[in-house]
Amino acid sequence: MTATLLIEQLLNGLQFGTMLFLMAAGLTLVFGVMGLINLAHGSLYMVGAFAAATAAAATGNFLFALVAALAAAALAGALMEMLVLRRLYRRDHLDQVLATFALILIFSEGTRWVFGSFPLYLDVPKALAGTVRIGSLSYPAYRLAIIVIGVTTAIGLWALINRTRLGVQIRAGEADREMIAALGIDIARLYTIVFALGAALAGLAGALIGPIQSVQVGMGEPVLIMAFVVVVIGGIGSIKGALAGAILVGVTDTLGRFLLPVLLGTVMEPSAATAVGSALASMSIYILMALILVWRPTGLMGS
Amino acid sequence: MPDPILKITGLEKSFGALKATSGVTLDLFPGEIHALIGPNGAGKSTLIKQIVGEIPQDAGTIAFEGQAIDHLDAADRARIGLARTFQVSQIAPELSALKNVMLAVEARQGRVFRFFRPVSRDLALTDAAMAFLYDAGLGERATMRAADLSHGERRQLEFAMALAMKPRVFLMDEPMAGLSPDGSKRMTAFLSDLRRTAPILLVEHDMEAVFALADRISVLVYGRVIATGTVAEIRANPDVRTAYLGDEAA
Amino acid sequence: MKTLLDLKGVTAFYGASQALFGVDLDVAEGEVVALMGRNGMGKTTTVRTVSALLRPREGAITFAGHATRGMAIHRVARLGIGLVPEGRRCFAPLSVEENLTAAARASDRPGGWTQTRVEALFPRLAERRSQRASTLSGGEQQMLAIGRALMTNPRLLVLDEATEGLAPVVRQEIWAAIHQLKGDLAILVIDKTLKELRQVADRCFLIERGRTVWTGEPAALTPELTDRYLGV
Amino acid sequence: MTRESLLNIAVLAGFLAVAIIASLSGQPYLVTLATKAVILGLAGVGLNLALGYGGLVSFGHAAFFGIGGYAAGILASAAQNYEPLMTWPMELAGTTSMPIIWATAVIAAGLIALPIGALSLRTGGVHFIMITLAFAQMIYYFAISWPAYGGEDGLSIYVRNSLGALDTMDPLTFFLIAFALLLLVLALTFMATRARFGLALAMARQNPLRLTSMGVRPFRVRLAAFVLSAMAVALAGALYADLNRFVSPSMLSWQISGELIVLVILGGVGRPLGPVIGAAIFVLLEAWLGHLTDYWQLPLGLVLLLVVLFARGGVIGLLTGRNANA
Amino acid sequence: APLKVGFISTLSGGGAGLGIDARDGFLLALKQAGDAGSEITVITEDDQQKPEIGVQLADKMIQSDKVDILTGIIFSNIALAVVPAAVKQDKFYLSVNAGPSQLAGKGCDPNYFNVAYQNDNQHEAMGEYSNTLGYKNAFILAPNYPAGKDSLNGFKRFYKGELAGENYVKLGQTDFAAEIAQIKASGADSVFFFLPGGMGISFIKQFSNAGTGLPMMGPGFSFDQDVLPAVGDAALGAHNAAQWSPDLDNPANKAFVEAFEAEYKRLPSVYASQGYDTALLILSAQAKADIADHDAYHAALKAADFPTVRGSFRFGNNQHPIQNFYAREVVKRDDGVVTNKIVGTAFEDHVDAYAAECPMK
Ligand SMILES: Nc1ncnc2c1ncn2[C@@H]1O[C@H](COP(=O)(O)OP(=O)(O)OP(=O)(O)O)[C@@H](O)[C@H]1O
Ligand SMILES: Nc1ncnc2c1ncn2[C@@H]1O[C@H](COP(=O)(O)OP(=O)(O)OP(=O)(O)O)[C@@H](O)[C@H]1O
Ligand SMILES: CC(C)C[C@H](N)C(=O)O
Ligand SMILES: [Mg+2]
Ligand SMILES: [Mg+2]
Repeated sequence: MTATLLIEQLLNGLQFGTMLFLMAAGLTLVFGVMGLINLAHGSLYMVGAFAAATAAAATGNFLFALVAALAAAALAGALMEMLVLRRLYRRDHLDQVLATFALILIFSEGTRWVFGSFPLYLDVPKALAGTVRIGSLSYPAYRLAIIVIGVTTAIGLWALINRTRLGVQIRAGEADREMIAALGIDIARLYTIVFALGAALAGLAGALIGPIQSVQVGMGEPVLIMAFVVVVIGGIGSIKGALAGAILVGVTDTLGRFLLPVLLGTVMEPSAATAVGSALASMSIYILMALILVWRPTGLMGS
Repeated sequence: MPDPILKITGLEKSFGALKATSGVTLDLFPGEIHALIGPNGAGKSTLIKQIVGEIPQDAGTIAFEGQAIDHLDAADRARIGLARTFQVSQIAPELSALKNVMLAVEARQGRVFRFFRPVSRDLALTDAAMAFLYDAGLGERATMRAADLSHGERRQLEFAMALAMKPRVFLMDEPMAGLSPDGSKRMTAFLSDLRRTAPILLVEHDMEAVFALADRISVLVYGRVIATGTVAEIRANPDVRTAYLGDEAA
Repeated sequence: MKTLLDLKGVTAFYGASQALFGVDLDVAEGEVVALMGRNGMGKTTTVRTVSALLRPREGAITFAGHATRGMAIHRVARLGIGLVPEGRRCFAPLSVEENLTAAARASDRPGGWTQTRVEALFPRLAERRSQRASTLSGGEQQMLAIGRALMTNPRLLVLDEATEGLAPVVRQEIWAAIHQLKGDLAILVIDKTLKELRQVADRCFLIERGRTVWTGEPAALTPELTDRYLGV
Repeated sequence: MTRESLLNIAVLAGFLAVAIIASLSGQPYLVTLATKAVILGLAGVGLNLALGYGGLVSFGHAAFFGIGGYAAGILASAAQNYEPLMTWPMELAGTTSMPIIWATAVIAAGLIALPIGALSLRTGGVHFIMITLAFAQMIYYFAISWPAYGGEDGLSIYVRNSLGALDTMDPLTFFLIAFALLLLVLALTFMATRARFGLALAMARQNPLRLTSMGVRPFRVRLAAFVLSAMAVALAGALYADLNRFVSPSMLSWQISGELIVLVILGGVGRPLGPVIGAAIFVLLEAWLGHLTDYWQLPLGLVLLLVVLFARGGVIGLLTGRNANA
Repeated sequence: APLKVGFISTLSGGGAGLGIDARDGFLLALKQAGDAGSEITVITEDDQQKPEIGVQLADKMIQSDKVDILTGIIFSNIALAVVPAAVKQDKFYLSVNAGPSQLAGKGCDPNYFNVAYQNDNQHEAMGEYSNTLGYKNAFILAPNYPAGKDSLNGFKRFYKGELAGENYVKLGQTDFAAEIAQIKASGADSVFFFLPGGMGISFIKQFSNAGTGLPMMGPGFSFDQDVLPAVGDAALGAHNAAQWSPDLDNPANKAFVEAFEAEYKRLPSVYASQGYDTALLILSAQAKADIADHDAYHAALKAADFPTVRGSFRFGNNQHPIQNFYAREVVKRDDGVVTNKIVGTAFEDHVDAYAAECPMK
């Protein structure tokens, strides 16, 4: 194993992490700030990816595809909030679970109805195709771009929530919705905005991931689970925590897949090591989450 | 003089730079009401939380009937006989007032892991709970969901639960708060008798009640006990007047 | 004086159980009105209907000339009602400063409330500026709740048990503050200390079992009345 | 008698009637569907103890469902292949006897739920949801990659396990076995939630701080609820394995945890028969809509959505109003 | 005589594309058969890619719908749950796709026919053909589940070069950056992977983005018509092996591909061809025998007397196909459609590795 390989794997972990962050950021906003468990967040990710693929097919322009993804996901999110979720804030979390589960079914089958059962095509934009040389390492430019976008979004979002009056009002609304309304703030509109923002982030993640993964129905749920893991590791409602959690999960998952078989190879025969190692790697992020929660029951930056 | 039932020595607790309690030494004798007064944020509730084991102290020791109880957790301390009322009512909102109190009775008996007999048919439980509700002035509201009680009624429920624990010591955090004038009057009369059942450490801002009830008063300011004495002594203490009482000393 | 708030024959329910059976209440501009009654008689419920937190079943509520029935909570608040609710309800995870910022609304009249002015009224809040509201002492939270309501620059301040749990000196400060505010804005106050209420109120309303049973100036509050309706 | 208890009796009687009539009129598949609903309902009743009464939203109960299933699968396949289950430290043979399998499933799940519960209960709320998911996922991936019991391919039982002289392959007989177990577990949970334990559990859910101050550790009460709930779910898992004569890791997947939660909410959280009604509706919709269109999950989603929006307290809530169990 | 066929397949969720193709191919053949086809009633149900649901549907079809023949299952884990019980109840099961080794060897059964392949075959064929391509140091990759392990074992059975590395990934994984970095660092001269559906799409896109320039190869599943439209040019030049290809030169196939495109507006996949052949097999048996006569019907099926789109087809002793496997290359047609083209033959009349363990003659 060389240092270059290790660095490359760390970059891979970082990229995977920032991608997860975009998903987790929307979730943690909606989840921590609005107190809403949104299982259908993965559907918004799917909506973003499908919108991007459709727009790219029609125009051949990736930037346009990104805009389409953001718009479609934000719109879907706003509609979801206004038509369904708005009625559920005062209810038990469990009602939200059932409603958003129903929304997953509706979005998935709806998408399949419109786009068919076969995956769609979305390619890396020309400008970001190919690799970039960093020292002795050549790394896909597109993955680097995802890292940059992810980190920038993280900073912007953190500032929005912690440094603006809008952010303060949103958090106040989470603490006591009725009270913030009694102070004259239109919490309903505020929540629609927040939800659409979270949805747009999920859509962005879907669009960004489209060129390197499969754009297909059901693509959202595995990522959703990972994003929940991230949110919980990071501490609910904390943007900083989501970023830290995302990178931790990304790096653990990537290094686990890479290092565990190697490490086990030193104590058992190679083919068994590969099998056991990869089994352990599949479990690694869950083990990580369990350890963190046992150690800090509210996550890294939770209160 | 008898031995104190509760004896607190040199208790310290800091939140970051803030000293919430600082070298607090205090005791409570059988049969007495010892009032603890002091400005808002002086550390009274924090002190109670430390006594019941909800937050661990940084230093100092708490002794109950001569035994240090520092190693016991909150549930253990409740079981040996420390009952507390909360400054903000702590109730099970979806249960009826009666069931809230029944649970306190059940917990006192230490029989929680019983899976078969329905509680509603357990007359020993319901009757006892009912009696405590009447003591607290809430008998008529027994079957109402606790969530539907008014603020003052919840305070009464809070109090009924403490009674139901039949503790050796009461630690009461502002029991008068939220009660209407007539409620306060009744509560004052009730507490006055209650001290014979078990002594009371009473945190209260209602001076009328404190002056009527307290055998001794300690004054906590910025986490320190600045004075302990009889009602008359405290009323006359100029430091206490400026720090706390203002013109209510009169 | 011009009437600011007016309730006529208001009834209200919690689910199936009726809490108000016909409350009449009015507050004029700049006036201090005390709402009195025993525990569970419907004082808080009345105030909740004023703030639209609870929809009245029957009756009319007007504020500053607007009928508020059916209006959204935040719209009613923006008409100029600043609520200090029972139990304080500070935004627990937010700092003191953030609690104030969240509520801030520019005044349409000169000399509006700002964070500086609130901190001048309650210096303790300045000391605790960046502390989370959940860790404030009870009294500190109460000050914060009042400060927060003032930050909305209301025309009517509604104080539901605002001195509960406060040390006597602070309580005196708050009463002093109410005296100071008097005239500047109208105040509807619920409290258990009759002595103070009598000094500050222009008029009193007694309610029992969800009905207004008596209205008048504090001086007219005879011992028979207080004994009958307040138990003292 | 309250409306809810009338409804409960009607539902149980309805189940029995449907199964018997279907069986008499030569529609064995309907009996199978009813059996499936009963088994999922049983799992839901188990989950409801933690989720509804204890407020412990476990997103990992598939682990116990699957453990129950694998207990049945492993014991039965060992017996059918005449291979010992283990040879060390002592030789243990498999079995096809249902009672032994049930006991094994229940005990195994209880033993595994104990550490999982103890660790998970250090957290609360959403963290609890996720940490239970984490443990279930670990078990899931373990089952997929562990070759001994078929991995992802699963394990076939071929012939249903036996209960005395009964012909368990007969759909109605098997239905009745499952139904009897459902009644038993229902009765037990009903009693437990009304007994002292239930009161303490309600307080642990609604106000743990108060419970502590009364001298009872919420942790123990919750842990007991979690473990009992896992045991009931494992029993359902063992039956489910027998229903399908097959177990695989998909029984351990998070989708199953999710579906169990959905059943409970659909029927009515914290209502004794909520999960049973939820399971019946879910199974019916699945079977019926699946016929109508390839895109059957779309109408299913819409139905579920309408239920949440317009039926507070699930379907039972819709039919009987607010929970009277104050 | 009328016949009832139960078609249980994955028709919803992420894996739906495969099931839908198999079903569409199957129904197309029946439609083309006219009257003979209308004699056959097909009941389709969605197994949601869950084995338990598959079992329940099989129960339903046998008990309530009283079907004579079951077919349609795509995934091996579902087949393993359904098939043994179904054949024990004397129903024929004809596999349109899944071909787990358990059912080819000791677990073979007279009532079970596989019309597609044995699971290892495509991997074996690619292993064989990789020698022709001259690869000496391949990196091989599959999901960590039984079919994945069979895949790599099948490949290694015929591949003669060295292994630069062997890696199992998580089932359902979609980010392969870690594996790709390892492949780059391993000094491999080629990469073989079995990653069906979305996993394959993700891998191919990421691998081509990484700019290693290494040649890709795999079983037909990794490069079929469910995958290729979604990866675009990224897969061009990749080699893969299958028993069928859209450009396979025989009249039956030409007609099939044309009709399929006309009917469904897309190119058929290997799953569609398998579904089509399965229907043809049933039609051929219908022409010769009545389902009421189980033995005669069995003989008619076993004869496999139908115009397969694969050119040649017969059943071995374990009732799995003995057929050719072709090496295919991913190419772009003139009209821009990315598809497979046959570039060689990996095996002729290949018999699977488990046939010998099957006691049937
Ligand atoms: N967890 C905490 N973190 C930081 N500061 C805290 C915490 N808990 C309490 N404090 C601070 O400690 C001080 C003492 O609080 P405490 O609640 O004991 O006051 P108190 O005497 O009960 O006041 P009151 O009469 O208003 O209820 C207060 O200034 C409060 O802000
Ligand atoms: N959420 C609720 N649901 C049902 N009933 C309620 C609810 N809140 C209050 N009530 C009932 O309405 C009546 C009036 O309550 P309200 O809170 O207005 O009284 P209050 O005069 O403010 O009393 P207090 O001095 O105790 O605060 C009481 O009988 C109470 O039990
Ligand atoms: C589509 C194929 C990859 C299916 C494979 N034969 C399986 O068993 O899962
Ligand atoms: Mg206090
Ligand atoms: Mg009130």
